[in-house]
Amino acid sequence: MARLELDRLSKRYGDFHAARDVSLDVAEGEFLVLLGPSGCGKTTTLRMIAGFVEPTAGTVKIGGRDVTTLPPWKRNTGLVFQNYALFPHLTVGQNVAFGLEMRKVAKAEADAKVLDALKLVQLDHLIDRLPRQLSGGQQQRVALARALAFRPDVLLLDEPLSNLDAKLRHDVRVEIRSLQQRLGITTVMVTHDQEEALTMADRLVVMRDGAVRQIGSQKDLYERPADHFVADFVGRSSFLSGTMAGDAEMKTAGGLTVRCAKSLSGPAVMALRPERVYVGREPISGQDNTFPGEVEFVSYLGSLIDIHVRLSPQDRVIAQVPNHDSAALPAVGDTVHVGWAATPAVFPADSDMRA
Amino acid sequence: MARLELDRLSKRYGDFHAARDVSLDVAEGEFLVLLGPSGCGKTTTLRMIAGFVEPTAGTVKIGGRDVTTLPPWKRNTGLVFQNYALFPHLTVGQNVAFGLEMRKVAKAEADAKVLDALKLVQLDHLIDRLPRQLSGGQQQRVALARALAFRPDVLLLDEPLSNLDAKLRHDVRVEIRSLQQRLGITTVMVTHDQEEALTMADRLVVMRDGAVRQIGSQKDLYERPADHFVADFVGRSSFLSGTMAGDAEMKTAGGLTVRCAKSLSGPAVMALRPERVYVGREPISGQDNTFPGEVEFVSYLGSLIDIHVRLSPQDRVIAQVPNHDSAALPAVGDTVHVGWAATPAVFPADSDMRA
Amino acid sequence: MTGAAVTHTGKAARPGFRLRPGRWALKAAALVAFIYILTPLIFITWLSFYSQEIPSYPPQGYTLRWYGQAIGNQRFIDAFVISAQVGILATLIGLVIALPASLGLARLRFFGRGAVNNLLLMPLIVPGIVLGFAIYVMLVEVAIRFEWNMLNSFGGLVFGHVLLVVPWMVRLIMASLAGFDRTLEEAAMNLGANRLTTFRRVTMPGILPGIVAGSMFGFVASFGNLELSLFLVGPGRTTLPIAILQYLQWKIDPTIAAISVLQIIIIAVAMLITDRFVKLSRVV
Amino acid sequence: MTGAAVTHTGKAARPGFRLRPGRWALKAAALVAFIYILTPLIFITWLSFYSQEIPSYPPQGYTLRWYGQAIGNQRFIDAFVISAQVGILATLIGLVIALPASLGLARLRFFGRGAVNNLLLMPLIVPGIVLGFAIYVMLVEVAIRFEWNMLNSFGGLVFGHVLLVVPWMVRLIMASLAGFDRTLEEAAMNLGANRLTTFRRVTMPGILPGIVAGSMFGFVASFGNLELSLFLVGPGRTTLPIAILQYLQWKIDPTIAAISVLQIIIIAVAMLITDRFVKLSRVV
Repeated sequence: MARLELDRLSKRYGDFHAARDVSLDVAEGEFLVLLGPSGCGKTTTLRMIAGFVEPTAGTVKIGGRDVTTLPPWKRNTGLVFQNYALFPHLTVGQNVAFGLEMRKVAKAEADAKVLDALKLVQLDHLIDRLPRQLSGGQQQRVALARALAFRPDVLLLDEPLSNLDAKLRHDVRVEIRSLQQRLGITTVMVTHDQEEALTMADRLVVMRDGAVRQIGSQKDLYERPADHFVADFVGRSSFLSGTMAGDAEMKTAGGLTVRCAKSLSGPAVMALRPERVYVGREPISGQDNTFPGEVEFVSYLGSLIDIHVRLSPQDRVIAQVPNHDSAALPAVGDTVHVGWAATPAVFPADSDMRA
Repeated sequence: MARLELDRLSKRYGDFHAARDVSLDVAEGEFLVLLGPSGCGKTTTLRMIAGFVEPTAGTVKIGGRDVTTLPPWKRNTGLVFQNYALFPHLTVGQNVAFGLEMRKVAKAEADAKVLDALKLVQLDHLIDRLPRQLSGGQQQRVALARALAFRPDVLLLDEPLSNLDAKLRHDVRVEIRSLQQRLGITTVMVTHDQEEALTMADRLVVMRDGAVRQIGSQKDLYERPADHFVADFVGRSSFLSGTMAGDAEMKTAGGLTVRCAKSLSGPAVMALRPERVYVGREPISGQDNTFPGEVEFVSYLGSLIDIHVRLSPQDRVIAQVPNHDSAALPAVGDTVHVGWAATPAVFPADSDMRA
Repeated sequence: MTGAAVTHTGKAARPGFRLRPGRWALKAAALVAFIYILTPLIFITWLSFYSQEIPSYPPQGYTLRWYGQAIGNQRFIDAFVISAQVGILATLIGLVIALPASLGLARLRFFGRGAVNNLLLMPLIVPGIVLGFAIYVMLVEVAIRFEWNMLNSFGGLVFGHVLLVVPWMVRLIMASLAGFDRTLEEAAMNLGANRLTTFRRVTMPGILPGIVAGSMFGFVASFGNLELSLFLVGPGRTTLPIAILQYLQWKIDPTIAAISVLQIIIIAVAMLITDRFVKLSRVV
Repeated sequence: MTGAAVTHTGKAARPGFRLRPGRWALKAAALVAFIYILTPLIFITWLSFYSQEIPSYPPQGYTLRWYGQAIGNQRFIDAFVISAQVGILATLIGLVIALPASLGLARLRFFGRGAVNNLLLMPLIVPGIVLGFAIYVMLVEVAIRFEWNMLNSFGGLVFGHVLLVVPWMVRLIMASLAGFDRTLEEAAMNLGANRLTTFRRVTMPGILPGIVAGSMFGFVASFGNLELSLFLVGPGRTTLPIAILQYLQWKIDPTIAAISVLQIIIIAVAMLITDRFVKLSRVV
């Protein structure tokens, strides 16, 4: 329950920058998620906060106190590991008591706190079991109880759901989030799963190649992605690539002239969210761009249907329509019209990205 | 390129039924997906087709020939393993040639076929590499080439994408699917990932506890799930549980009377697809059911927004709205109205399922 | 939950069907190896109950007399005590050296690590007589140079035996360390345990199997060693294997068979007890 | 791709910071163990170059004479040849027994599997003198009973040494099998290879490290063995360790040091060569 500040935190291994100038300010009680593909530096950053990795430069402050040079055991952070890391030779109760014992909390008080922590995760009835006697989901909750029992200043979650199966993952997400809100504990979670990040976070940090690409709310990232990478990584997009032709106009690789809501110059990429692309039998009125195209592929995704429309040999967009009962869907090979509004989601082409 | 028929295929280990009476008829060139949670019997079924597990009862026919008692090496199936299982001491080329060599194909002809197979997966330039020198995605494609090089009658895929990262998985899905269509090869894939199953399959088989629960197209499973389990496992649903009250009416646990399109008796569960639940400020007209409720949680999922509405202390439904630009979303605590059409998706409550 | 059960059952059945001829051949081979090793032990056990003094066939009757003679023989008792003392001391000293050395070898990267690792294997494979002579020479040189005579002393004997114990321990502790999940240590540190507490409370319990098995094997290797001891025992300080050898030079009767059987039983019991705590087949 | 690189780098740095005092202590311990084992070997090497015949200090000069004597001594040459022959034969026979036995033990579940497994460890830990005597007794009984005298014959010697070789092989082959991914075998069978072809083309290459290391250790264990051979050698058929022991009973001069150094070098070279193919530290 403390503010967490990272100031230009960096970690280099030889020539390799695992983290570069990561600056974050996590408010008391905030749930911050570090999101990115593997190798983006999110785990290194978390490990620098916990004290397992020594930063090459920069500082870590917890509750205003500079802990950059403190060893892990003097930092009072509660870390939930990806593999839970429960002590196999100790019972559930002894696992949860470990942090209290290290803090020399009196036996009676510790016992009460252990029970409280286990009640939080509804596992107090399993207090005398050994970890191997528990299911994966139960182990995960014991790990959470253990990290919370000694009231850490900051809760750190390292891909805590990645070892759970899909259905359970959905439930545990909601559980962790509501527990975090109830306790009002400052939390940093690391994940590569954007859906997990979007559902749980107060605020998200998208990282790549060790650096922060964008910080913001779900809405910020989705509606106003900072660059090509974020537009691709958060949410689904189809991309048109081309060259800026004039004021707020892009000429696509296939020769279409597309209006957008931002002026740039040079090679550019436009990101289109599939639900903002409308499909119809006639040219779409009321949209800044409307083009005819041929339906190439229709993908039935349950509640959603994706319609892939080819506008030119080089240009393809995906339109998403909700799967309503009587929707008369176009078939593969049909000619349809698609339309979308001029968008500010136009970025200089990122050479590292697939178009 | 042959028809595959399973007739009442069963496998028992002592008291445990790994597969019970699995009957399937896979047409030539069809892409069938076995879908289910871990332990549902899908892998056992695949292994019985490949010949690694001896059925307790039932028969396997490939191209009309009964292969039930043949060892794996006489079945002419091409299996792609979850961990790829490339021979680490052989080069990519030697791996792909293995099946041809076993069939005593002449060297020159085999070389040509190896090259063809590697070209199919666009890896002919890596023919002399060792597997450990390849990335995960490349290994996966070599495994596919190896399984295809000797023209198997049936291609078997055992969770072939589960070791790839998310972005790559999307691309490989499309690749495998189009390759399968181009070659017209009869294919059975096992997966627990419903999105994967929905995008790739011609037809899907949902399994649970060793038994087939439903066979059908994407649309069949999504729009006409056979039972509570399928409705829960395929696509997202929110469930109302209660008791059938009369003709096509259910009384929910929270006391609401809900109209449905099927008559049952006793305890029942109604599955509501979130995109078929409409939300508004006023009672929803034109729907068979409309109730007021309080917004409990709004979850921003990028292109979609989930609105969790509590109708009574025991009843909660989720409505999904597309994330359109100017949508004025209700806030947590608002009173809204939700409505939905009478649905045939009402099932006897399944005691194994969470409601 | 059901999921786990299924997968396991599925895996247990892996070898598949129609493999039965192969399976029987493999079982037969395991049986041959078993019999090969068991037969000499059965013969020596049989002999230890023969009533006649000169081993011959058929036995003229059976007796427990030789066990009485073996247990009652003061030379054997003294030798047994010496062997046990040397073994225990060597094991304790070996543990003090091997535990940190294993940690260092398993966890740190440093120049020459591979060389150290392979060198630690050497006492397992350098002929005992060579090793014994090498230690003898060293003690002679030390005695001449520093006038510190460890030769034929109890200390010299223990010193030599530590050399036998350390490689076993290092191997088995390193095997345990390889299977130990290091995030457990990070978890302990995150919960407030410093490095020492972490080692005591988390690492030690985790590698205890390797420590127990290493100590057991080290002790047994020391207890049964003949070659090293040949060079290092002093007058009136004989280890059990040497006492047996000396007895055999004088006469061959079932007493030696009896004392051999007793040793085999003691070692087998030690193995069984160890096996209760540590699956030997997994750790050795 | 970058991902993998990052993770690895991250893991290499695991031990974290501020752990330096602990690291040095561990390195020091590894160094102590290293020196402990190395010192006797250094002393014996030093002695082998002394020019004087009686080991004393300081050396009066250095010479290669003793190496010439060691290599030129017909008794040592004969004994070396015998030891090598016995070792190679025992290793080959051991392989025939140990390879299928390991497969059976690693892969099949049968009654008494744990017992067989532990029994196969016994020759590693039963005192050599006990084992030697047991084999001796057995051969005596067989000779009396069946009038088939293996005692003091080359065959008897090899028979005994197989017992030393098998446990090493079984251990090391089983360790290799444990790390072998069995889906590779399924892949081969799926591609059309029958059981035998699968074994030859896929399983064998996969467990080759264990087979090589097991053969190496088995051979070395046989080559250096004294206790078993003591009971089994016949007239004019002496193994190298026994020849050394006999020489030492007669006189102690640097010849034995020289021959010891030669043996150590041969074994070290064998280890290095094996280590090129198989990381010994991983498999032993």
